[in-house]
Amino acid sequence: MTVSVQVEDFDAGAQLNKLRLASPSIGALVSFIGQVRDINDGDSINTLTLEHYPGMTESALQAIEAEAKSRWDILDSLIIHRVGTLEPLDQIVLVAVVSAHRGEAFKACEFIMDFLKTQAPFWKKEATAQGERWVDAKLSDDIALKQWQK
Amino acid sequence: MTVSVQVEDFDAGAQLNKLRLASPSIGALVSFIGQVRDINDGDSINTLTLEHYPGMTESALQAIEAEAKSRWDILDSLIIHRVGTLEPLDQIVLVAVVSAHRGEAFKACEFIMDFLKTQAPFWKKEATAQGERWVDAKLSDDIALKQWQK
Amino acid sequence: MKIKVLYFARIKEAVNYSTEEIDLPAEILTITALKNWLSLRGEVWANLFDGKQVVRAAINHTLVDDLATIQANDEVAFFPPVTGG
Amino acid sequence: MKIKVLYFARIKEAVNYSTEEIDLPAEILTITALKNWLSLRGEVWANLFDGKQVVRAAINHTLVDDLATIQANDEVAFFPPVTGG
Repeated sequence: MTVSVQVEDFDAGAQLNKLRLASPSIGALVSFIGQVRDINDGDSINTLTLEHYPGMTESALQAIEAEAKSRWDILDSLIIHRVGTLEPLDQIVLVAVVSAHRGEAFKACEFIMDFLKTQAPFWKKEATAQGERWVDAKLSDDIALKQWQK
Repeated sequence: MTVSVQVEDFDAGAQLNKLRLASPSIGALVSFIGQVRDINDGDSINTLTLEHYPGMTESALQAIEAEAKSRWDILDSLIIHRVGTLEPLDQIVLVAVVSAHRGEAFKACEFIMDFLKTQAPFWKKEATAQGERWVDAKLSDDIALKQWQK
Repeated sequence: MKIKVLYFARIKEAVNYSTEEIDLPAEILTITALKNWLSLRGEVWANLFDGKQVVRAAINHTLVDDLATIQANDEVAFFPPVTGG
Repeated sequence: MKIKVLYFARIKEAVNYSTEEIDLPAEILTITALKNWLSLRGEVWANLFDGKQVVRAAINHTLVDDLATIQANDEVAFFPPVTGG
């Protein structure tokens, strides 16, 4: 159960190896990596800047990990989320979950991403040729969240 | 859409980077890594040997990838599956899927794993202190498959 | 009572504050009351809290709804729906 | 007609064959018929195909059910349920 909010890039391969090699009772590692796309809503993206709420971000991500652990039989999890100014192809976020069997890890990883998207205080601002604009929250993210309601 | 059945280990981080950096229209990368556990059915595992059906394995995996691509809007996928004799903490399989948005990649990656588990001709033999034994297919894998029936 | 208020993203830009200390009148006890009280500051504030855009609130780093109660020394934050990941 | 038959995993070990060429009698046209015909080879073979364990079949690298038709030069494979991943 680790959370890091950081400006620096991360080495996804090294992080995943560290997570899965921690225990031979781990049989499954599911991970999500989000990267900056070059086009959004039809416009070419020069940079994407992520603002966040220091303090709340970390506690929100820890709460999401704890909720995932309470719902599924997972052995460990990791969330790394970058902030600051990024470019297309840059990594934004890594979420990784390890468990004995794959079903739990798949569910917990997708759950963490769906909650992160709607509960963790990050905001994206895009710089396009037409200027800067804040990214609007997506209805599809609220819909994705609904599948996890108890 | 790449498939590799190989004795050699793989560098998961390098494979994932290659897959996601291929296009800035990729926003999401979901991956699964399976590793050898040290205990199975209550017994300590010394080694796990994977046998397969050369020729059929590759075509089965390609068919599974093609089916995933026909069902979801994914941009690329990769399956690496090892054969031969492995030890606890060794990587067995990597399945990775890239797409514009996360929902498609999560579904396609789990679909590929569920089909691989029940359709691709691999067989596992465990060496324990009590001798060698073939691993039985799991009912839970057949159940996992059912969720994808059209 | 004294509280700290933080603003983020497009709301921070609209009100031109990122953080401020406020000494609230005793009758301002909820997020709704705080929004209404802040709206009295002028058009920008009134527009922000007129209900046409979603403004989420947190108290002490926890997301809350508008009926949540504010206490002395709380850290209250206003921000648009989040868009990370 | 001539076919090639492959055996894998615990089935390969049971019959002590990994691959063989067979010249089938003309009336053996399906996987079921082939299983029954192979069962005549003796107890090991009869036990294998007595229905108490699942024996999956493939023809030319495609999983098939027991009613699938065999043609000359086909590659037929028998194996237990798969356990990869």
